[in-house]
Amino acid sequence: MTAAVCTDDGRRTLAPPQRRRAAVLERRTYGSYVVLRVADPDGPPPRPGQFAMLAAAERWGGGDGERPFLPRAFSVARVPAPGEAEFLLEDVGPGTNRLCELDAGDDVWLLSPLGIGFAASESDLDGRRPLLVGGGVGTAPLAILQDELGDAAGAPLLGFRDAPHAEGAAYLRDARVATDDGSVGHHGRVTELLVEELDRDAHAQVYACGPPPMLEAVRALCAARGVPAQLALESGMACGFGACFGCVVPTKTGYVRLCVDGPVLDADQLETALVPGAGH
Amino acid sequence: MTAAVCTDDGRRTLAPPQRRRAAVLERRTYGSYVVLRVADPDGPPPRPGQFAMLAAAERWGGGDGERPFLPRAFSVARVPAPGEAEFLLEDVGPGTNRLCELDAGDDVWLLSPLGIGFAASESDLDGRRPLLVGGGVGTAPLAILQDELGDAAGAPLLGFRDAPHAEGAAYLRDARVATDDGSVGHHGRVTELLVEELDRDAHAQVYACGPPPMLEAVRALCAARGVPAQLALESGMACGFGACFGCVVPTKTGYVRLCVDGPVLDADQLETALVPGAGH
Amino acid sequence: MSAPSLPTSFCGIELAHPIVNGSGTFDAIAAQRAFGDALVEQFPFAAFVSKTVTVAPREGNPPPRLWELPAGLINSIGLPNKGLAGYLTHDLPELARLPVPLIVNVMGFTREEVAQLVTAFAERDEVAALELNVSCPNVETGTIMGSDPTETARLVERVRPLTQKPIVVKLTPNASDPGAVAEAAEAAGADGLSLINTIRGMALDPRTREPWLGAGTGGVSGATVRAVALAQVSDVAQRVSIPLIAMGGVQRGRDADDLLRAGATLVAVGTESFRDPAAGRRVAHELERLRRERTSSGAPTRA
Amino acid sequence: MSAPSLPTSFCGIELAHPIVNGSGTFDAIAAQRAFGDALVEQFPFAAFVSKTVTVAPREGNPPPRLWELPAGLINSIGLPNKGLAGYLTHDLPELARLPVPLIVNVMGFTREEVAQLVTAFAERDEVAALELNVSCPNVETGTIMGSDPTETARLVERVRPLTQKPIVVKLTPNASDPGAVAEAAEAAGADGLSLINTIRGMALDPRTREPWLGAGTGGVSGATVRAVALAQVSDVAQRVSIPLIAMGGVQRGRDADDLLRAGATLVAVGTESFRDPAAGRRVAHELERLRRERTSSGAPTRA
Ligand SMILES: Cc1cc2nc3c(=O)[nH]c(=O)nc-3n(C[C@H](O)[C@H](O)[C@H](O)COP(=O)(O)OP(=O)(O)OC[C@H]3O[C@@H](n4cnc5c(N)ncnc54)[C@H](O)[C@@H]3O)c2cc1C
Ligand SMILES: Cc1cc2nc3c(=O)[nH]c(=O)nc-3n(C[C@H](O)[C@H](O)[C@H](O)COP(=O)(O)OP(=O)(O)OC[C@H]3O[C@@H](n4cnc5c(N)ncnc54)[C@H](O)[C@@H]3O)c2cc1C
Ligand SMILES: Cc1cc2nc3c(=O)[nH]c(=O)nc-3n(C[C@H](O)[C@H](O)[C@H](O)COP(=O)(O)O)c2cc1C
Ligand SMILES: Cc1cc2nc3c(=O)[nH]c(=O)nc-3n(C[C@H](O)[C@H](O)[C@H](O)COP(=O)(O)O)c2cc1C
Ligand code: FES
Ligand code: FES
Repeated sequence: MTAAVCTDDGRRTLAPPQRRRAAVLERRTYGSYVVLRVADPDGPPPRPGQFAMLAAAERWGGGDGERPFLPRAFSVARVPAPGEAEFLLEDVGPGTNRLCELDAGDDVWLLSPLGIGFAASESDLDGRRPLLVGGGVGTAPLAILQDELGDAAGAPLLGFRDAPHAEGAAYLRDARVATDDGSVGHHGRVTELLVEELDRDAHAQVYACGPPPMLEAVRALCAARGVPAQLALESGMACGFGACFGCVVPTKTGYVRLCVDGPVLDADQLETALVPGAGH
Repeated sequence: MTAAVCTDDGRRTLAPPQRRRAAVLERRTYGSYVVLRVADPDGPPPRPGQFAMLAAAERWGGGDGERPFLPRAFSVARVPAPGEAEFLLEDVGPGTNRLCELDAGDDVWLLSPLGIGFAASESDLDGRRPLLVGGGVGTAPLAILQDELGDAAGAPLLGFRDAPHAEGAAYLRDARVATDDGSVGHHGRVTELLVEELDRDAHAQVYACGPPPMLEAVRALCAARGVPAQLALESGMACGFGACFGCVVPTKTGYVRLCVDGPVLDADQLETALVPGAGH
Repeated sequence: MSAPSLPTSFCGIELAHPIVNGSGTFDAIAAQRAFGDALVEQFPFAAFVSKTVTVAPREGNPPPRLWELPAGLINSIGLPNKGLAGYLTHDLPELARLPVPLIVNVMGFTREEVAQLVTAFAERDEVAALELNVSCPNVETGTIMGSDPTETARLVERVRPLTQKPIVVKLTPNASDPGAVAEAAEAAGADGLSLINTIRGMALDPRTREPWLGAGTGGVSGATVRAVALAQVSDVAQRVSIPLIAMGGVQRGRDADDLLRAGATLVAVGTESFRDPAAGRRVAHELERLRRERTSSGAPTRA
Repeated sequence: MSAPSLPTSFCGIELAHPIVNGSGTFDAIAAQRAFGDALVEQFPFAAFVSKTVTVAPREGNPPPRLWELPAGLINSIGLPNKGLAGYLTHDLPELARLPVPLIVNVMGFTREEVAQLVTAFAERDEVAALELNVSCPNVETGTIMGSDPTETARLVERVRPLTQKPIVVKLTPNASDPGAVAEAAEAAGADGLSLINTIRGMALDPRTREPWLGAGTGGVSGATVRAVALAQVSDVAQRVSIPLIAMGGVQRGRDADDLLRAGATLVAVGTESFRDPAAGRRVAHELERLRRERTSSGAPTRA
């Protein structure tokens, strides 16, 4: 492993400047989700919230409509051991479909770690208790964040559509679950669990990742209560390292490239977390 | 199986007018060659020399350079049982590479049988003894022809580059083999075996398939001796059923579409069998 | 499967559905040799567009004529055809037996040649409409007839009085402003437009490093041109009010639906037929299903 | 791996190899934020072409700005940049520290804007050459500056006297005859040409059926345009004698080699850098290997 250089207040580990080939070591499923564990001996250790651009090394493309062509962005979900990385995937289209087909022994192309992660040092927290809120596959970056925060992180609050998706909660420790259909845990939205927690103790720092409507609800809720929140957003990306200017999201100060200025943004940078062209 | 309709003097079984999905039943190798046995219950029985357009049903495309996009032409090599077909393949590029990767349980797209096959009825032969001459993967259509002719066909003469390719000879019965490097059988060209045979008994009808230089040698040789020859040619094809006008080869009477007016042509239709853009 | 039913009217011609073939990408006569009557019984298209006919017979370009691309194809076929007389004698009677209306595509190297072709088909009841392929250079002025609005207008004005049949002008995508050519064609009396034709492309032989295609360059078609086709169709549809036959990279019902949404009346399937002769019929079926789903889900079909 | 070595001279600029980046497809400043010094140590290109600079700052187009195609991409980025003053203050000093020559790409909405941009860079030693992006409409005449030979010539004539630096005109592929525009640019004093820029394309949102891209349409790039690029480069190379920077769908050394064979002096890698930031360096290495193999096998490198 190379010595990691970290910038942006320790929130960005620099990536080697080329994609590298990495072997899939293991494929597990958590209900609707696939976890790929990947060998990445040359990869510097990512910060929680950073992401990777992934492509299957073989037969990328050629699916229905001959896509995918470009790599796809995925949060680093966990570093299970030094020189390894895990990704939590949901099959929503040709790229994730191809990646979800991979198994131990297959190779992926990996450009990683990219972007700015969560600000979650003790000084960032400044005495506030960290509150992790995830929706669907947005669970992914909360796992590595939970690992880093250790006991300081209370029970993560996770929302899912239904029972098969709610199995993803097992990827984290001690999660409190809400489901849209009430099949598991709280019947309703994860933001209802968040309201409960903030009612109990509002001296918190929220870290959230999930679909745009959920992030927007979290943003509005935290803004109304003056609770600081960091949101890990998504947008369509071609490159992941600032080259294409394709991934911009509108902020109060204009467009920012989510891949180099995010994907984690302070909630108060945003008018809205409902960014165009993201999500499914 | 549908009742087969045959036209062009019994040399063309009509194909159903759409591609059909067919299961690969078995994958065998003969040295450098792969044989795919395919279930084709809806396919009418092909005539020897007819061909199919094949594409892998999954992940066609996506290889190096995102090809293949179009289906590829392959002689029906054998009908091992009613409702089945075999193809003999050599991996020479992205399309054959993908097809050679297929295994039992995978599916192919199949448009078949296409083109005009060999004229090999008793009246076609008119007392001449059939002489089968193949080069490399051109062995393929000679197998089904040998099956049809039965004992009437003497030992097929087959030429190969080297020993791994010469293993393809085992796909036919009783073949006499020549190799360029002398590692198996006669050291030299298959046309030398043909000269030997014709010297022995010139009252023959030659059926040949192979690379352009070999076919041209066969053509010139037979023309010089007045021996009738039918040549199964290759050219780059997009459609296989006369739609694109892409597969033309020059004949004495102008260009003909090899897919509907061939692939078997009478040698005396040609000035040369060295057609542009074919072969490797 | 039952025949697709999405009744459509184009220049007064009633069609069972909006899917036709692109000129030069399906030879119904050759296909009958390969498939027999089954082809006619389940004919893949709602109208048949024949390959370009020229006054004199043409052998076409020297092979190789095809080069495969990522998700596409370059062809340099070179308009082989039996010529006007040969077409009238040999092809027209056979094509007249197809169960769908016939659109004849013609090209001339001068305006007078086009006039001769249009005149010859004007009186033939077998022919429902004419399509003018204007992608060839005007031998008098040197410009490509179809890339210059003025040239296109003069051509359409010349031939418009010669027939009562609908005249469809097939635009070339190799123009600075296909919309301007479209407007000129409409003003000059064209009844419909079709687009896009192939985009000029080239490939080198990996071994010799010389141009692969016998003719040097060719035209690009297939999925690889789909986005370009959609942009041009959308632009042209906003600038004219005559109906459009849209084509370029259609592989699925959704691609056809996109072109219809962008303003086309008919959609042609070209290169995709090479991958499956029944592609036209499949696309029509997929389109029918899309329409049904959208109607039943109450989503708007057209803004 | 050692640095690729294929010394090349372009308009008097000496480069280590012929591979550069396409304007707007690599942001060396952002890449340094992501990769640190390692990027500069193994810089992927032999010269750096910066993203288009305009006189006034621009936010760019509303998102979404990207649509993936079979083997390609449509973008509608809309030339976001800090504007001339912002570029001179913030970007130029950082780009001047790169280990390779800098080519600045500029665009104006009038000839006078272009003149202002050219003048501003004329005296900056950090700048090796200027590239004029002429793909925008002339706000006075309405035509696209780069698709009309006369417009292009007038622009080049206006700005040619303003600097001694090489002026490279970046042609648009959306022209009836890019070769004619190329000839006009050469006659007006351009020192080099670059092509192709993106081809106009469009996609619909599968759910809403409205245009997906925030700006409605965008430009197609990537492997899907390779054959079109090769045809245009080959044509232009035969019609001018000034050197060319060729681009469009380059993914491998062989693609670059094809464009050089067709007559280009430099080759730019664009979209492929999105798949791998080191793509430029890989392509240069593959090209070096191809050349070596060809020399040792005695095959002709150039007819
Ligand atoms: C920073 C970041 C981190 C992420 N982390 C994760 C993660 O940990 N796990 C995970 O599963 N996902 C994650 N995602 C989302 C993931 O990148 C997408 O799900 C993936 O890119 C989808 O690709 P696809 O080919 O499967 O689907 P696509 O077909 O690309 O569809 C996904 C969406 O893209 C749009 N779309 C559809 N067609 C096109 C087209 N032709 N061109 C452009 N857009 C189109 C639509 O909105 C569609 O809903 C992350 C995204 C970002 C930006
Ligand atoms: C009637 C007929 C019967 C055949 N029977 C058999 C058979 O039984 N078994 C068998 O193995 N093969 C057979 N072939 C040959 C087989 O079709 C080809 O080997 C196959 O199409 C190669 O495809 P590929 O993608 O593997 O290679 P390709 O990359 O397509 O390369 C094959 C050749 O095509 C040319 N080429 C390279 N790139 C391109 C491109 N981009 N576009 C167009 N041409 C290109 C070159 O000449 C190259 O050498 C037959 C061909 C015909 C016409
Ligand atoms: C092999 C081939 C031959 C063609 N021949 C003609 C022709 O003769 N006349 C014509 O107007 N267009 C011709 N075209 C253009 C098609 O009709 C159509 O405009 C184009 O291929 C785009 O559609 P596609 O992408 O679905 O193929 C031809 C296209 C191909 C691929
Ligand atoms: C996302 C993106 C942004 C681009 N921005 C510019 C630009 O600012 N100025 C310019 O002259 N060309 C721009 N281009 C065009 C490229 O420089 C290049 O001409 C084109 O992409 C073709 O090359 P490719 O196929 O290798 O990408 C851009 C292309 C892309 C894909
Ligand atoms: S994904 Fe390319 S700039 Fe962000
Ligand atoms: S392969 Fe298309 S006409 Fe023969």
